[in-house]
Amino acid sequence: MADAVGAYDGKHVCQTQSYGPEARGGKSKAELVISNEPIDYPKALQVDLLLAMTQAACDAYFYETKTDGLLVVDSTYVEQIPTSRAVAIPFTKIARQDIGRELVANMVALGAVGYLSGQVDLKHLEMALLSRVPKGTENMNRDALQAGIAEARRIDLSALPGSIIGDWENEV
Amino acid sequence: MLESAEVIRQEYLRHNKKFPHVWCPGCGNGIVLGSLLRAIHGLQIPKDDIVLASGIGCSGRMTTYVDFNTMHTTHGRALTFSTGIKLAKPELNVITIMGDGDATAIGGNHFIHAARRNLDITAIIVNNSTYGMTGGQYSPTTPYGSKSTTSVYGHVEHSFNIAELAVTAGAAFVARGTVYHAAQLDGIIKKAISKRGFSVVEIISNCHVQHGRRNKLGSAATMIQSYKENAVTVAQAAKMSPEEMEGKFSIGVLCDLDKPVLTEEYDRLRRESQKEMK
Amino acid sequence: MRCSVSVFYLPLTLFEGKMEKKVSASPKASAPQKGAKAKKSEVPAKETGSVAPKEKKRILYSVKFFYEWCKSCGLCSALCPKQVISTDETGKPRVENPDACIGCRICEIHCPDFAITVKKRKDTRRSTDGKR
Amino acid sequence: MENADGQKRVLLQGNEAIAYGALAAGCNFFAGYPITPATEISEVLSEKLPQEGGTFIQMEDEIASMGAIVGASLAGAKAMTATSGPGFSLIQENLGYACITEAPCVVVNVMRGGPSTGLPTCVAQGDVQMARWGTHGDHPIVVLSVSSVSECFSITVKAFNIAEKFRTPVIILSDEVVGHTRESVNLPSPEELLIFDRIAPTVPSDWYKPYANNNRSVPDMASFGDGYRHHVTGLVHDEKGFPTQKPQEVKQFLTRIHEKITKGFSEIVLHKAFEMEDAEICVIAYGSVSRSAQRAVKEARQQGVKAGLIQLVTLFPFPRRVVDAALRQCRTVIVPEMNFGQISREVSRVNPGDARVVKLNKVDGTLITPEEILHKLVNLQ
Repeated sequence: MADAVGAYDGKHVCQTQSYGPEARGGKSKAELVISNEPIDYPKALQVDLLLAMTQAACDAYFYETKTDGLLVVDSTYVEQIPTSRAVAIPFTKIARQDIGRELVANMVALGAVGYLSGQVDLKHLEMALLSRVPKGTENMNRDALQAGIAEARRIDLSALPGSIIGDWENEV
Repeated sequence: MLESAEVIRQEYLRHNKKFPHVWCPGCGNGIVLGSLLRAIHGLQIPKDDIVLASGIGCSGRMTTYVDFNTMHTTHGRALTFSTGIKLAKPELNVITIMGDGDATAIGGNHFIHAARRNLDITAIIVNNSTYGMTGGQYSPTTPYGSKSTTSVYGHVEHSFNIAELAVTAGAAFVARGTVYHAAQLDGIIKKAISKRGFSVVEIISNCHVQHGRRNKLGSAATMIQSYKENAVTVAQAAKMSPEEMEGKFSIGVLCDLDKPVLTEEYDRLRRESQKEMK
Repeated sequence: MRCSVSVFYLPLTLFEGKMEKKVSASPKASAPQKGAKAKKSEVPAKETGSVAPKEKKRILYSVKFFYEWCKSCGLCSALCPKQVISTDETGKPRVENPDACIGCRICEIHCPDFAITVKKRKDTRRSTDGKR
Repeated sequence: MENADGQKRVLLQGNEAIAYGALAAGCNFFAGYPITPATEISEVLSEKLPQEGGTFIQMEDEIASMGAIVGASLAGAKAMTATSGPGFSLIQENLGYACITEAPCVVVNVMRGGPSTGLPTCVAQGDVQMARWGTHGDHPIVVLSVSSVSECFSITVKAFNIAEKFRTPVIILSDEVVGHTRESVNLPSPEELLIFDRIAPTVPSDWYKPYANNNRSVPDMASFGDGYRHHVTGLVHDEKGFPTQKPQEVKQFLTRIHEKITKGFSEIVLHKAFEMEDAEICVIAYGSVSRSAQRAVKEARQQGVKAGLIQLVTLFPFPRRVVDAALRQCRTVIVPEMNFGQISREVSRVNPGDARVVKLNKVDGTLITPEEILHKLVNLQ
């Protein structure tokens, strides 16, 4: 996604991620900052959109989201969703049932997040994705991405509460 | 034809260096250096194409005296520098001189990996069973029971067999010689330098000043002559039982294999990677 | 610094006129002899200057020491198969009986200090330099 | 992302950018040993170097890696290695050899928490003084730091140029955050880059003195195999490269290798100033912390604090003039670092006396945040 926005859309992006043992499973994280100006502090200060693929990740990083930030969870694994301003899509289940490989769950999620964030040109996202995946897996990854986008299109964001803390905050 | 010492003196020694050299009277290092220079002369390799790298220790001083591209590196690391030189300029003939402590103690890891890698380098290891320059401490080749300045009650560790270590580590050519068999050594070093692949020559040498004196092995001449008694050819050694080999060592070529050389392999890899890019 | 002829010890030839024939280059005799095996010379071992040699072509050798570099380690005299080289009281090598030299060059290749040169010598040639 | 030609906009990780910067600078030899968080540099170069006709080798350890690049450098290659703290410790031995033999090379240290195995995947800046004084002896060395992916590229090119021009090892201090950050960057085309190669001798080979002094104090450098047979040694040596212990020659040699860096000061010392024109309080930072600081300065300005930032790119030789000017201009200087004060010590050292040098240290393996610096800026203004 960073590639799509940074290289193809021409915006400034900055992505950091956690490394080490946790990157191989569990609550690993990747942060992406998108800006029209050069980015100073490379890490995300407050998160506009948090994608949590596991319960552990959701619990660990949920508190870094903005009050009006959006939480997207993989409902296959995340059972306790800490806010009503959340989008629950069973990415892993979709990947398993529609595409046939659980491995591409993150691609399904990428499609959904790409759509929901409104920050990326979806054509560019697909181009960037296809330039990075191993040869021979393009179709599978494209299908996964499109499945994610299609799933996300069904979500009506305006129906969600405006803030995770509560609408009263905006009235103050 | 063995080259006259006159040729060696005139063509290969650096005349602006202080001679006689730094080694003790009767030291085998001088004999090894002579053998090496005669071998190089015999092979007619231009001096500009030879890089002689050494580590630290008595043998490390060899590079100062000879008129090649020479390099006196850090202790035990001579092979790492040689690896860099050879990979950066494969057309150079890289010869590395090390002592036993240099090559198999502090540089042991580099040594086995250089053998495994099979880069076209010649490693000459002057094995005098001790750390001569620092004053006669025990080295990885000090025999069990020997006295040294750090094993005054007798050495309780066991020693390496350098040549066999090199064979096991995968060197393409391994040979052992002694400073007594100097004429034969010329031929061995010639073979080693000509060999494509990692070649090791272990040379049993005398340190009568540090190792010999503490272990009552006699003068330089006595020690060198003892190699005549204790050395058996590789062929003879193959027929001897371990008991018979007690106190003896084999000399000659221990292994001579043809295996792919790293520089050539890497060339192939380069071509393939470039093809893939297109 | 360079090895100049003047610093070489030219071995004193103890006899003269006995060896009429000039030595011609003989590849066989000058070929390197391996280490300890260099014993097959026809020259009698303890040839001294006073004894007339046989009527055979003989190659004579000179053993020169470059004393500036010599450290008197004693290897040359110890390893010489023909006892050509002896040492003086200070340990310095000198040639005792030059005609016994068979040109095996064991001393030369075992000299750690590159201080010995063994060369063929013409019998008529004599040193005028008594000292070293 | 592969095509780095023209002003191509690409998404790169800091480590990848260092690898591409090295390639752009003409690096044709890399030896390394895997270590987090520097491994990506090796990975990229193992793929790219053979394509460019260069050589990549993974050695048995970092000691060997450093030895190999010095060897390659002496044989004429532009050589680099990359590592992190524990490997940096091992490198020191042959780094000293590179210093004394004046072998141009670049060493990248992607800093992680220490000492010892420490915090393999967490950020720190604990190796700053080690980069300067890690190898024994009083040696000159150049240490540069990077704070962003685009700097990773440009400073690596610069590092190679300094190494080649001054015949010195150059250390690039990156850190885990910079190394693992992916950013969109504009890579310059090869034509835009200024590249410097070592100067080879032109005199007849008999006349060549490998360590002779000249007006630059940087001797011409012949590579092995070029017909200039010479001796290279880790012992202190004379002009001809042979070991010496004569006090006069020892002094001459050590003085010259220090002088060459001093003479190149204007080229070697780099910094960036941000909002410094009218600053009354400033932050002196380097590496990833300088980006937190930049954010903090922006926010402080919004709150009416006349804050500024000096980002040190060259850490050693220490940019005394720049820091001195900042200390004279501002009454208070904040030095945020992810250590217990390795650069603030240098800042205090050059303090003419009347400025207040305030340390802001964080050693928990996390990046200093803009708020933490902002808090100091607001409180101390």
